[in-house]
Amino acid sequence: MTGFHRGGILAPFVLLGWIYALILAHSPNVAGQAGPVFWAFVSALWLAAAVALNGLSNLRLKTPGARRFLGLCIPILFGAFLFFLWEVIVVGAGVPSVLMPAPSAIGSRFAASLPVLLEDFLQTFVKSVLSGYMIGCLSGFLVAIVADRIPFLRRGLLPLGNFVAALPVIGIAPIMVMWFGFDWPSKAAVVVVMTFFPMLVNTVAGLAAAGRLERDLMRSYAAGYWTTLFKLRLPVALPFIFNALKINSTLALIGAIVAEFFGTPIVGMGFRISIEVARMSLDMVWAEIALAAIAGSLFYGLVALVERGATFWHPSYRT
Amino acid sequence: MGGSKAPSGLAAARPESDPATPAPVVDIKDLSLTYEAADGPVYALSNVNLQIAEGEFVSFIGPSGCGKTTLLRVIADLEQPNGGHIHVNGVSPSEARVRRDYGFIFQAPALYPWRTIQKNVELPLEIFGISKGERRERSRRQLELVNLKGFEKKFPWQLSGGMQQRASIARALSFDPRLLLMDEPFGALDEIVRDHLNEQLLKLWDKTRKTVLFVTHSIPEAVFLSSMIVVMSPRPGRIIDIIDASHLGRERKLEIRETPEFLKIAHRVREGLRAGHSYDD
Amino acid sequence: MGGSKAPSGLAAARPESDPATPAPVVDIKDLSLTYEAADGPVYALSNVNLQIAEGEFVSFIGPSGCGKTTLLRVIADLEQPNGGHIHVNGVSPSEARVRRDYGFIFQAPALYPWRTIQKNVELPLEIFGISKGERRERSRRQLELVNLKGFEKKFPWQLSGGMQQRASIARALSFDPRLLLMDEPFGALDEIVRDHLNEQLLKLWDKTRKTVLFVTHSIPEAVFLSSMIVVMSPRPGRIIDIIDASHLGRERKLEIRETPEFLKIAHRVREGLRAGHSYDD
Amino acid sequence: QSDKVTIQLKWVTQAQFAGYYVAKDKGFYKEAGLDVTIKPGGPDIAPPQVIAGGGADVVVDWMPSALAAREKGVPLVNIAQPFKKSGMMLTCRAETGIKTPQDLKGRTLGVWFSGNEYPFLAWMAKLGYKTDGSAGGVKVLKQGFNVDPLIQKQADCISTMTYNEYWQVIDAGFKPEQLVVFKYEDQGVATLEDGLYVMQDKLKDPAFVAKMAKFVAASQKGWDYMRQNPDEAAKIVLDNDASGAQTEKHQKRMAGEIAKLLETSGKGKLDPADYDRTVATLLASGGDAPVITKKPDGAWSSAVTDAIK
Amino acid sequence: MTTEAVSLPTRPVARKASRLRGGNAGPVLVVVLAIVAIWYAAAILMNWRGTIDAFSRAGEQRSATEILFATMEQERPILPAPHQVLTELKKTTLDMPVTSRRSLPFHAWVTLSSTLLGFGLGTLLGSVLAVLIVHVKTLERSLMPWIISSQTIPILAIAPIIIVVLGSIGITGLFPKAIISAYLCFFPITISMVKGLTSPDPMQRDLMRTYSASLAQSFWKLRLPASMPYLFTGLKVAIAISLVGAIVGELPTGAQAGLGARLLAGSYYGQTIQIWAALFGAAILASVLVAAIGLLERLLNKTMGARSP
Ligand SMILES: Nc1ncnc2c1ncn2[C@@H]1O[C@H](COP(=O)(O)OP(=O)(O)OP(=O)(O)O)[C@@H](O)[C@H]1O
Ligand SMILES: Nc1ncnc2c1ncn2[C@@H]1O[C@H](COP(=O)(O)OP(=O)(O)OP(=O)(O)O)[C@@H](O)[C@H]1O
Ligand SMILES: Cc1ncc(C[n+]2csc(CCO)c2C)c(N)n1
Ligand SMILES: [Mg+2]
Ligand SMILES: [Mg+2]
Repeated sequence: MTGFHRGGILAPFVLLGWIYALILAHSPNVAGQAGPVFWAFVSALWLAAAVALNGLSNLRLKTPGARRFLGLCIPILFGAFLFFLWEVIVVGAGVPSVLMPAPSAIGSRFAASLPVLLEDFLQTFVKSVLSGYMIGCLSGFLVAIVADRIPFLRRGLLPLGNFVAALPVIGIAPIMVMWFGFDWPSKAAVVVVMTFFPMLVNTVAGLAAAGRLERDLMRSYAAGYWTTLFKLRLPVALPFIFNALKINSTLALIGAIVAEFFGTPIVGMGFRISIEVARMSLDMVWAEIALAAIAGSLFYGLVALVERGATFWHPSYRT
Repeated sequence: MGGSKAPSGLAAARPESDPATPAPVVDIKDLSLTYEAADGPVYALSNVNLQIAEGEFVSFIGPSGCGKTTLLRVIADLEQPNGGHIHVNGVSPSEARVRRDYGFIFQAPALYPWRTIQKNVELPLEIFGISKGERRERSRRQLELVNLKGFEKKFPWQLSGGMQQRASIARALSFDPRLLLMDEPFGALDEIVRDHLNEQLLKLWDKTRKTVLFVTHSIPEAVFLSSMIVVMSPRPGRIIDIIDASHLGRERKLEIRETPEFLKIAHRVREGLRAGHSYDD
Repeated sequence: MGGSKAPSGLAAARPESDPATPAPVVDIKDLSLTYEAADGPVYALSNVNLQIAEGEFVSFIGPSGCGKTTLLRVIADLEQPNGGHIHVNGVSPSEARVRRDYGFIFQAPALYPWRTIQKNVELPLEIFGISKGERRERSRRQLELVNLKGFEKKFPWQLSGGMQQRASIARALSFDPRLLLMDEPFGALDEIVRDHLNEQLLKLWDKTRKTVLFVTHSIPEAVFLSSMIVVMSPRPGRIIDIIDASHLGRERKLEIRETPEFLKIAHRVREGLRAGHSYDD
Repeated sequence: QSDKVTIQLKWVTQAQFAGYYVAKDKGFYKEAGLDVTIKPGGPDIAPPQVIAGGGADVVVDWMPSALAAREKGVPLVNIAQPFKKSGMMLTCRAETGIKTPQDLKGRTLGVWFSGNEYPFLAWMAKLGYKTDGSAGGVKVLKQGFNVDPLIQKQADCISTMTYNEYWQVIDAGFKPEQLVVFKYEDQGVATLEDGLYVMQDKLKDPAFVAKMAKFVAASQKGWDYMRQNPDEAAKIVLDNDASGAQTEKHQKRMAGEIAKLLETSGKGKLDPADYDRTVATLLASGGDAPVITKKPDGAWSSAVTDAIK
Repeated sequence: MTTEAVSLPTRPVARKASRLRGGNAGPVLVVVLAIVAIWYAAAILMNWRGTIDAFSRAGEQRSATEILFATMEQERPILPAPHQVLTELKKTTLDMPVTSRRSLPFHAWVTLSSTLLGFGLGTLLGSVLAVLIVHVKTLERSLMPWIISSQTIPILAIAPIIIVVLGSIGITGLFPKAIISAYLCFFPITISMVKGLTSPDPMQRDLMRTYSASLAQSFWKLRLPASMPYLFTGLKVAIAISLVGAIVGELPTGAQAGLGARLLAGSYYGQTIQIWAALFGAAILASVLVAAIGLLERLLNKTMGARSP
């Protein structure tokens, strides 16, 4: 049987099984006291889902549209499966909500708190993360270029660049609040410090990646430093630089949120998380976390998309 | 190394240069180069002496690994010799390089994978600041010459080995350098294309009076193209024979390959090559 | 694509295969391959039909970009055809590849830069699980054959272009495959080495009765080595002539290159090649 | 053979928790047949979470946070209340001209969140000031752990504890007359601070109640000892501080101030009047996300303190 | 014109000049001096107002030069002067036994041990994920988006939950901190290695195909060696982040020891200089760790025959 058949036939059954298990888990005589039969059923569903997913992803579709659709479906199905497990375990085993709320509770809380979430998103993501990310990545990049351009500085600057590497958020966040105030600039500053190093290291490695013959070609044209940089070394460095941009896209978000634990006006994702933890409103905490995950993934996805366009020539995109 | 830094005036004032003939384009004296490797040095060039006058077509032929590429790289200032003197167009190789005196065709195509074929050919033109319209025109012409019309928008990895090599030839010809350093440019081409390009190259050489330094493994090709043939032998790389072939004339038809004159020179080259080999195995 | 999945028994049962002769090593029917590119498809192979019997030495010759490499890659299961049938040793190319039926010498050396030359030559032996002592011995022998003794501990970038190519030949010979696919293996070698290796290759072929598929641009080389010569023409890549040269015998001396028999075949190849070109420019 | 007890503190090791450290150090727990593990807290530790996750038998928490947890499904019950009075206050620079609570209008105030904001919100609700940044209200900052915002004039007033942050402001060079303080105790919005809480269902087990009775009694002995020997208590705390960041001077002063807040009638009993006032304050704190929406039921129990012999 | 000289060159090889660059001490010193100069200037500028305020609170009138010097001696500066940090560093390292809780090396060691364990775990997890993603199609499509999401979860928010959950199943001490550190640092390794493992060019991969090499063989003999430049940049970033993770992980365990505890305590008690000293401790640690990986990279490069540029 081909992958498609296995995936295609199993998938609807698996979905039905999920729905049934969810209804079961929430029914009053199972919730919080589910027995071994219930867990056996869930395990069976797990196996079936794994087989179905595997079948689907080994599928070779003809049209690019269908392939793209499948590429979207698989992570969504996989995610749905994770959420299903989470819900069934939390509800079925009666895990206290202060430790781990059920996805359904998080979802309803998310839907009910949209205005607050939007406000927090604007404060944390749009103001702190984006500005900090841009400044941090740019400065890491520029320092790498300066160090590369001026050998004397390379030897003086790079060891000190490593120094900045591990300035921990917890240490710099209070200092940044002291320097830049309570509002978003201090969070952006923390993000700058956090994103600087990955960009520095990756750019330096990328600039060293061009091959000898390729450099010799530039030399034979008596191309200057900047010409060689723009026409050869930066293109070769791009895969490295994009790695840094990707790593930083998630790091920036963590940095900004954590920095808000150390003093902020009363808005922001980190602020909300810290106060809702104390109120034991874990559903709201997870709603914010979900927001962070969505925003971060989209951000990452955007960077990855640009990467694909800019480094299409790299072997990793040429299968 | 010190010698190569001598002021450019010195070259013209050297006693052995006849004031009637122009200063040589390439002037090499006692050149040696050793590659340092972890397991001991490799003597790539040893006491090489060579003078190439303007407008000559010089072929280098010799066993694999004898130092042909290395010699071309020294002339192009891509490698620093350990000893001896070298002048290119009367100045040090590095000055010549900075003046953009030459074009280099490497043994491997060295195309940039993020550029289309056309953009690869236009690369030197971009660097030399030539206008966009002119670049288009020149790359079009060169790609046509090497028979790559229709492949302008392809990326290097979408071309066959021979096509990539032709693209790299087009790239070097595009900016019309006075001195051409060509390292086995036609190695991956079939006989027909090769003959065609040989003729084109000869025409170009005759018309523009360029100086060409040409590495090849094909004896007929060397004899057909050259006004002078340099035979080398390996480890340490030395010149063992320099054959004058200028009496074959500047305008040659493919047919001269059957003439006794031609065959005589070819024979001498083959003998030299064989001698170089006896040294090796 | 579906056909290539047919059980291996089918190949022997095909009506057109004469029960007296053994099943062909390579059996290609109506093969086509199109590369999809952003700016439209490239028809690399079109309706190729070819049967190669065990123990044959087949040379492929054709203009640059006509699909020689592509054809070898299809046989090696490195490229999936769009249409037609192909069997290698009676099974699909992918089965043959998994069985390690062949050795492939690529057009470029493809040495791993982090391995020394010796380690590069030993790579397939490592993968096939051959003991260390035996690996040493075999790599030593092969490196000696291609005249790279003394360079075992060097890294690829410390070798000249021709030396790298020789290392890649040693690598493919080291594990003694029944079927050899060689894509312009001698392109970067000088005449003397080339003649030497040609003789060695012929000896090896005669002794071991390997089947060899050999891409070359040199007509004399093709005629000298082959029992059969396939002439191709480009875009779309087709076979335009198949020339039998088995009557030159299996044991050949370099001298046969002067015989009229030899020159006749060479002439026919050249004509085919020229015809392929007329199509192109 | 001694009973194991794990207690989770609300904050880092400091004289605020001297009673427990003294009781352990002086062997009061051992005498009572207990083997006590003290887990220090910190800004990122929510004691209700720890106890719900089974990480402790008993926790020190402030009542607003405990009641919030109770409403969210962690049935915490107050079994003893060693702290009678609240030590929280708002400290302002005198130069800002703030003299009375009415002067706070339009000012920038540093507030501790994480469950400690409710008395403040109740107070502001009482004064009729909005806290969401709208006109005619006060501007609220989420204050970090230290007093820098006051010193660097980023805020007009900040939250302080009588026993801790206030003295840091003094150490920074302010004279008491350069400061204006508003004690929550005086503003009638005080809520109960450091109390001991356990999970409700555990109280059904008489053995557990007996164990807790021994624990509370021994802890009270520790508190009594500390009240009489604040300096020695401070030293004991210092010995237990793994971070090595506390200073003796500061801890001694803290011990002295803590002593003023303690319940002195004995046994650490909760006064129901204090409890009622706390609940009333929390219900009055209002806003769109009130900490508790209804009067809690069964949130404290005298079972343990009653069982102390 | 022909020459037949066969003598081998006897001249010394003149390509060693580039090796003389050996010591980085000079350039580092110059850059450090420049930074120190800028730092002093910044310290004076930033502390100026605070110093004036401090004097005026004390009721003293001072001349500009006195203020100038006082800016570099503040107890709670906005930016401490370099010598203040150095003095504090010296005090907490040299003037104190390493076993003391006030010794910075003691805390650095605590952090280092969880950093290294976390880095080890993270590298393992990161590599395993990368290998799976590169080899198993299902995982590439389904896992990657969730790995990314996992990295957007603010660690400080879930760290306490991790600690509590691990604590409730009896895992305490080094391990929970290392888990948090690993959680943060595996991501750069995964990203870098996925790129590195897919970086061999098609012909190098085809060679393996012609040998019908197993996945494991292609991995060990081609993909892994080819991924080295990417892997090492990933490792450098990861070890720095793993240090940050270890420090973050120290907070929810009550910040008992380690550089995180120093930072927190310093910030909690407003000991700015102590924060800076701890920050420097962390940064020095990071530099050493990154440099160690750089050294490893260079050693490996040598055996892998990379040419010096
Ligand atoms: N970078 C290097 N490091 C060390 N040795 C080198 C290096 N480059 C070349 N060599 C050695 O120098 C010698 C001459 O090499 P070169 O490339 O000049 O040969 P060639 O004549 O061009 O050969 P081919 O015809 O094979 O290209 C060879 O023995 C080679 O091993
Ligand atoms: N990956 C690819 N993508 C798109 N087109 C390709 C690709 N590889 C090869 N081609 C095209 O297929 C045709 C045949 O290429 P192939 O490499 O087989 O030629 P060849 O006969 O080996 O030429 P040469 O003698 O120059 O090596 C060429 O026109 C080339 O442009
Ligand atoms: C993040 C955070 N900030 C402040 C407090 C308030 N607080 C509660 S107990 C205590 C110790 C007294 O010095 C302090 C300051 C908190 N709980 N959490
Ligand atoms: Mg060469
Ligand atoms: Mg080819």
